[in-house]
Amino acid sequence: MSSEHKPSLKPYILVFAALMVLTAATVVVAKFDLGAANDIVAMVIAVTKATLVVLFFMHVKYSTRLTQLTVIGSVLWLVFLIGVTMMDYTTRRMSDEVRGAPYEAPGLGLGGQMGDAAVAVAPGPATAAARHE
Amino acid sequence: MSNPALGAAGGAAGTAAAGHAVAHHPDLQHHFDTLEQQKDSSSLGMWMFLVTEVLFFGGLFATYVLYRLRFPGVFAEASHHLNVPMGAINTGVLICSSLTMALAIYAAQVNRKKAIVGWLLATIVLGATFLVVKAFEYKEKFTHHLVPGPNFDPSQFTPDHARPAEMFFSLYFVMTGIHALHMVIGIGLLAWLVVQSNKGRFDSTYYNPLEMTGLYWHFVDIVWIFLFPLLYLLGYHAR
Amino acid sequence: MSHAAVHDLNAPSASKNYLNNGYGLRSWLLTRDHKRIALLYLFSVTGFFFIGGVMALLMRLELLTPEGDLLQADTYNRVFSMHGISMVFFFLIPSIPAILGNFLVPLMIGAKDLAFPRINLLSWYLYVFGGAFTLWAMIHGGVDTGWTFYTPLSTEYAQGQVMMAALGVFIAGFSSILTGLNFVVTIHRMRAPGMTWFRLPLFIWSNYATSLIMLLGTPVVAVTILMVAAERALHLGLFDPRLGGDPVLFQHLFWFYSHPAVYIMVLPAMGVVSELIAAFARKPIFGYKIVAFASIAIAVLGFLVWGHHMFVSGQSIYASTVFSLLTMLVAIPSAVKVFNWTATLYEGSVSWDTPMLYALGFIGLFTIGGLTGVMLGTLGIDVHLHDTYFIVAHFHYVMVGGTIMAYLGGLHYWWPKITGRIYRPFWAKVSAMLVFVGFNLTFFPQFILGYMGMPRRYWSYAPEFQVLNVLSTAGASILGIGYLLPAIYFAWSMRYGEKAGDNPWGAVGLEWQTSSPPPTFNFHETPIVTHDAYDYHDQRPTTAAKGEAALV
Amino acid sequence: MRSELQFFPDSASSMAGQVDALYLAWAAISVFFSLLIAALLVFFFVKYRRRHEDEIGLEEKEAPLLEIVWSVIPLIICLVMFVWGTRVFFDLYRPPSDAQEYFAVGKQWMWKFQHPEGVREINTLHVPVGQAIKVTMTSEDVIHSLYVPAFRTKQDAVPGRYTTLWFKATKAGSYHLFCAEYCGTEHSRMIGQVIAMEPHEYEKWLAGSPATKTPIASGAQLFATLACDTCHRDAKDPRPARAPQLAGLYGTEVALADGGTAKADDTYLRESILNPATKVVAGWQPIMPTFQGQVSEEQLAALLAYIKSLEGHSPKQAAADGNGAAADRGTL
Ligand code: HEA
Ligand code: HEA
Ligand code: HEC
Ligand code: CUA
Ligand SMILES: [Cu+2]
Repeated sequence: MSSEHKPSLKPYILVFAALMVLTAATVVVAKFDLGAANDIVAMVIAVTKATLVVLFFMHVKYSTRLTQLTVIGSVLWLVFLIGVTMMDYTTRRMSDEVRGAPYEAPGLGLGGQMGDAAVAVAPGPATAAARHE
Repeated sequence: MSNPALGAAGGAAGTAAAGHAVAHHPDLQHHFDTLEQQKDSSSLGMWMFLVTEVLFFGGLFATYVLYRLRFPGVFAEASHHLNVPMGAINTGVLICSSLTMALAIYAAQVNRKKAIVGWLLATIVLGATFLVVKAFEYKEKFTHHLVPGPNFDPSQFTPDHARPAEMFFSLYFVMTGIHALHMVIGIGLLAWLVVQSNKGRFDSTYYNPLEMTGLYWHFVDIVWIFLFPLLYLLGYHAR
Repeated sequence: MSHAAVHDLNAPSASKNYLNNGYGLRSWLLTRDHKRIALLYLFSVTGFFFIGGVMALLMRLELLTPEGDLLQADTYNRVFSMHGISMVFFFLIPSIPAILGNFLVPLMIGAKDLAFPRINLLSWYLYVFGGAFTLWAMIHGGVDTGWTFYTPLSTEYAQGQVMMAALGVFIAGFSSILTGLNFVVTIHRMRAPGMTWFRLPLFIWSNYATSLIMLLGTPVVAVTILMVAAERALHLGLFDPRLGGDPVLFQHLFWFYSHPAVYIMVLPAMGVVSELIAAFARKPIFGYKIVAFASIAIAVLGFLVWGHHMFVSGQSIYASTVFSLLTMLVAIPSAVKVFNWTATLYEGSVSWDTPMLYALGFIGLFTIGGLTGVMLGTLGIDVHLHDTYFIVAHFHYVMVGGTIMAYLGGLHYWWPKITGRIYRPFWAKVSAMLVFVGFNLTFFPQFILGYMGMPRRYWSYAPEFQVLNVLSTAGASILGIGYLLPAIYFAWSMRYGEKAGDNPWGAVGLEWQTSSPPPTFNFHETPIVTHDAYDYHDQRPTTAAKGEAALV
Repeated sequence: MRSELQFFPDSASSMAGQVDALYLAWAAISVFFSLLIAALLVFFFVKYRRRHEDEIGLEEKEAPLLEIVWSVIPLIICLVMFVWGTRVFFDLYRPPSDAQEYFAVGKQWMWKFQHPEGVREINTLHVPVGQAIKVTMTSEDVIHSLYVPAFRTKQDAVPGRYTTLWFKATKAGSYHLFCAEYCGTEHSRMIGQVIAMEPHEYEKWLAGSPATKTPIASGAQLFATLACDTCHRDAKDPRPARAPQLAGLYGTEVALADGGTAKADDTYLRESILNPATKVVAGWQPIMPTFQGQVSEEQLAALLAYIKSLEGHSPKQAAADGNGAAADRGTL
């Protein structure tokens, strides 16, 4: 555990500097329009920062295998949670095409305002089919 | 497995000799054999707690990811109403506080008891600064009618963006609110540590509570490291 | 397994133990002894079981006739919601882990206590607070969302005390997280010398797997409930279709926890059954390592199948396909366990004591419950069966026929250790039979009802469903008596039961090496482990262990 | 038709047989394994019962082969059943191309239906036998679930989006229609009937049922009452146009102000009415007010039907392609 490695100031200062630089970088990069790359860059920077904090400030670099496994495990489960949930949403359009369901703009326009409406009329039969990418 | 070992015992073993060497440390709890075992246990316990924290925030991030991908344009527009300088400053403040926290532990490791108190106080001040800035931001949102609910003013958005924008602000408040709550708890823990270290309880043989609180504090920092770009910097270039 | 505590084996039975070590209320309410905390849990959890049970009886009475005559529709809805909430969150999830697990985990691995005794006490208090909120909600009108809290019903339309009940569940969730945390750390860090991972009793393995699920899953449901509360109270819109939100997202987040939660409910039961089978066949569990790993496999795979509750929710059919496939895979480790238990009996020395009857009941009923679960995981069938009584039958088979059977078996098995006394075996066997018969009569007809198409959560129903519903209600009253009996004879035995001795069953395992009831720090001397679990050959029961036979 | 002592549901759709076969196969597998386990348990229980108090079981043997066998056999069974079940599932949810479109709205606590001919019903749905019918549904409040046991199919109706199911009734008769998703107080009263009729009887019923206005007619009326026609004037109107012509619009490629194009399909029309500023037609100012919150879902559908009718659109053309998602709406 951490007690086994000799404490030293240097890594803390270096990591701190790196974190500050990366924060500035993420703001600066966001100023430019890079399309989808904006998100990717922002996330790469955030993940890098988080990794630095975990490895050095939280001493995981010098910790037991069990601790390291714990960190990896929690990230993995986070991926399960988000990834598998998105597995549904990313394939909804394909699914609705097969089922002939109009793939509607989710949410908007439906719901509460349908108020006292009596019975709705089917949207045109072609709606769904007209929705491929 | 076939090894019917006394000494080869796994995990908790800790030979009797080792047990005695430090057995009388005042901070050793009765049900542990050694201080080492106690420290390993609390460290593992803290890590397990952080795992639950990761997934706790995970639920929020999952929600964010879905709606962000569903309404990228709206989220970009709505994020224009957040204050990037304040967010960026707060990010810096939190990183500084992470450094001071790490330095407090370092001070304990090298037996500089005075410095522990100083670094802890610095951490508290930085944490409080973060919360104050956050409070100003919240206030701004209130006055601008950006708080979801009946007082939300949709007219500030492109008409068809108003409702998903309300969703964005719902997420904004839930995510930053829960994060701020964690900060408050962290500051409470730090205050308790200040009292303890003022009594000189921590040194290089025993600084477990410092280390545990440090893990928690850094974790809260990490959450913010993600919240900042995800909430504030969307479509920053288009402002 | 060990030669622990030899000094104390013949000590006078009046010696200090955890029960007579202080009698005041404070000595209980502020205790940090895992065994006392286990008993605190036993009483509070049993309370919730009877509350849930009374709700069940009310429902069954209402369902005696097709018309709604006993209860109003609204009342019925609140009754089944509170039934589900108290049974799942306040009875079944804490039952085995927080009672038997709390009591046994340190004992079985040769530790003095759990790693964090104060946190252990805290988790009981959290449970009690959560329970108090839920009871408050129940008294002030109840909840009408079902135990699943689906949005937007729960966020906007439900009339009941959703906030309070949600808060209760939220708090109880932290109780469960802390218990899991305590177990994981204890199992990693507090094992006695020589207690290697593959010498651990299977009960420990399964509680370890359970704890992982508690740690990884519970926070997600906690935050989900928080979001529902925020939406309901503060009108934030996180699942609100009017703001572009998706109510089905709630279901994803809810089932991310609540499917693994069904394994929180059944894995500890499987652990109990492994102990029972080994002890009453006097034989190691067949394929020990495979059974141990199967627990872990269930815990991990169990996180990837939640979408099988959402096949007709409008979920993408491709996602449904993947979920269905993974559901099939997660059933395999359970199947392997069933076969291994059965094979353990082969060439065993099988005793017919009450705990063993419950263990057999578990295997049989869990098999039926599990197989019907796999049927539901099959896409083409679930479309028809979803939200019908087939589901109700499936989950009562696994939860009541499975977990409660194991829980009762475990209570009977460890009762002499917990209290130092033994119940009346005759009554125990009578109640085991009543439970088995009553259970099947209650829930088997529901499979047929389900395929016929009777939807669940219906307060009145079409007349052609009546015959089977009458059978079901009749079964429930037998079942109720079957559950009432143990409550009576266990209570009786605490005072009047015969002294059991330290090891009445002649079982190996560290918990049987110490005195009954155990002393406050469990062992007079840290045990040193030299044998594999269930090693009956090298550790023949020395004193004649008569089991219940001595008493009949 | 339904007797008091019946333990199997009516089978009245083209899919019922397939689902029943799958179910019965699983039931047989389950019975087999349950009996197998029970028999082994009882047999061992008796055969190896403890004969004297100090007896212990025979030493453990390892049998890796056995472990493999009893993992692989269930695995194979499961995989086979998975494939079979998934095929049935896709059949259950992939409507045939000749399916007639019905529309359903669930609300606390009733089902509202509309036939393609415009006839409306509440809690009862008349359908012709032998004709595939696709029901597109949504909900006005909470989640409901349309369930017809005799057809072995169900589908949740979710507020905020459309879902579908389809069936082809094979036997005339009246069948239960349930709401299967718990939806509040009167959930168990959100029930009704599907009445399957021979086609000629169905025609008769249709003719006799109180004719409601067709969607197109009510759309035309709305177009006037909502004052759409003040801007979207008839082509023959002498006054200068304030808004683009809508006749013949459907199915065409529209040039947008931001330089892009959009296919004028249902979603686009919908979008244009609810969120007109999202996609502005090239050459026009975004002066059209949003009708979000002012038109109900049904009115919207009627408007769409009317706009489409302005050129007698061909579904084939519309089906060609085109992505109607709004520019700032993501893919999900
Ligand atoms: C203790 C609780 C518990 C357990 C252990 C299980 C175990 C399983 N459950 Fe169950 N389930 C619930 C509790 C539980 N369930 C609850 C509460 C609900 C309803 C929630 C609600 O909506 O309110 C539910 C609902 C539910 C559904 C959703 C149905 C619907 O709403 O439409 C599905 C669908 O896949 C499912 C599947 C399974 C499967 C595949 C298993 C498997 O893990 C079972 C594995 C076991 C075996 C397979 C048996 C042993 C095997 C053999 C002896 C050998 C032969 C095996 C084969 C040939 C395969 N369950
Ligand atoms: C651990 C979980 C658990 C347990 C133990 C039980 C136990 C029982 N359940 Fe429960 N049940 C659920 C979990 C559980 N249930 C869940 C999660 C739901 C879904 C809820 C929802 O839809 O939201 C549900 C729903 C549910 C329904 C469906 C309601 C509906 O959809 O409309 C029914 C109907 O029969 C039912 C019946 C029973 C019965 C008869 C028992 C019996 O086993 C109870 C036996 C116990 C007693 C009877 C009490 C003890 C005895 C006495 C108090 C003495 C007096 C009695 C006599 C003298 C007879 N349950
Ligand atoms: C105040 C004037 C005005 C009113 C009232 C109005 N519109 Fe429009 N509409 C416009 C203008 C201008 C445009 C073109 C710019 C744009 O796309 O926003 C337009 C565009 C459209 C389009 C897209 C046409 C295309 O060529 O792509 C449709 C469809 C439409 N309107 C339908 C309606 C309906 C239905 C109503 C009534 C419910 C309505 N409009 C009421 C002004 C109006
Ligand atoms: Cu509508 Cu249940
Ligand atoms: Cu499940």
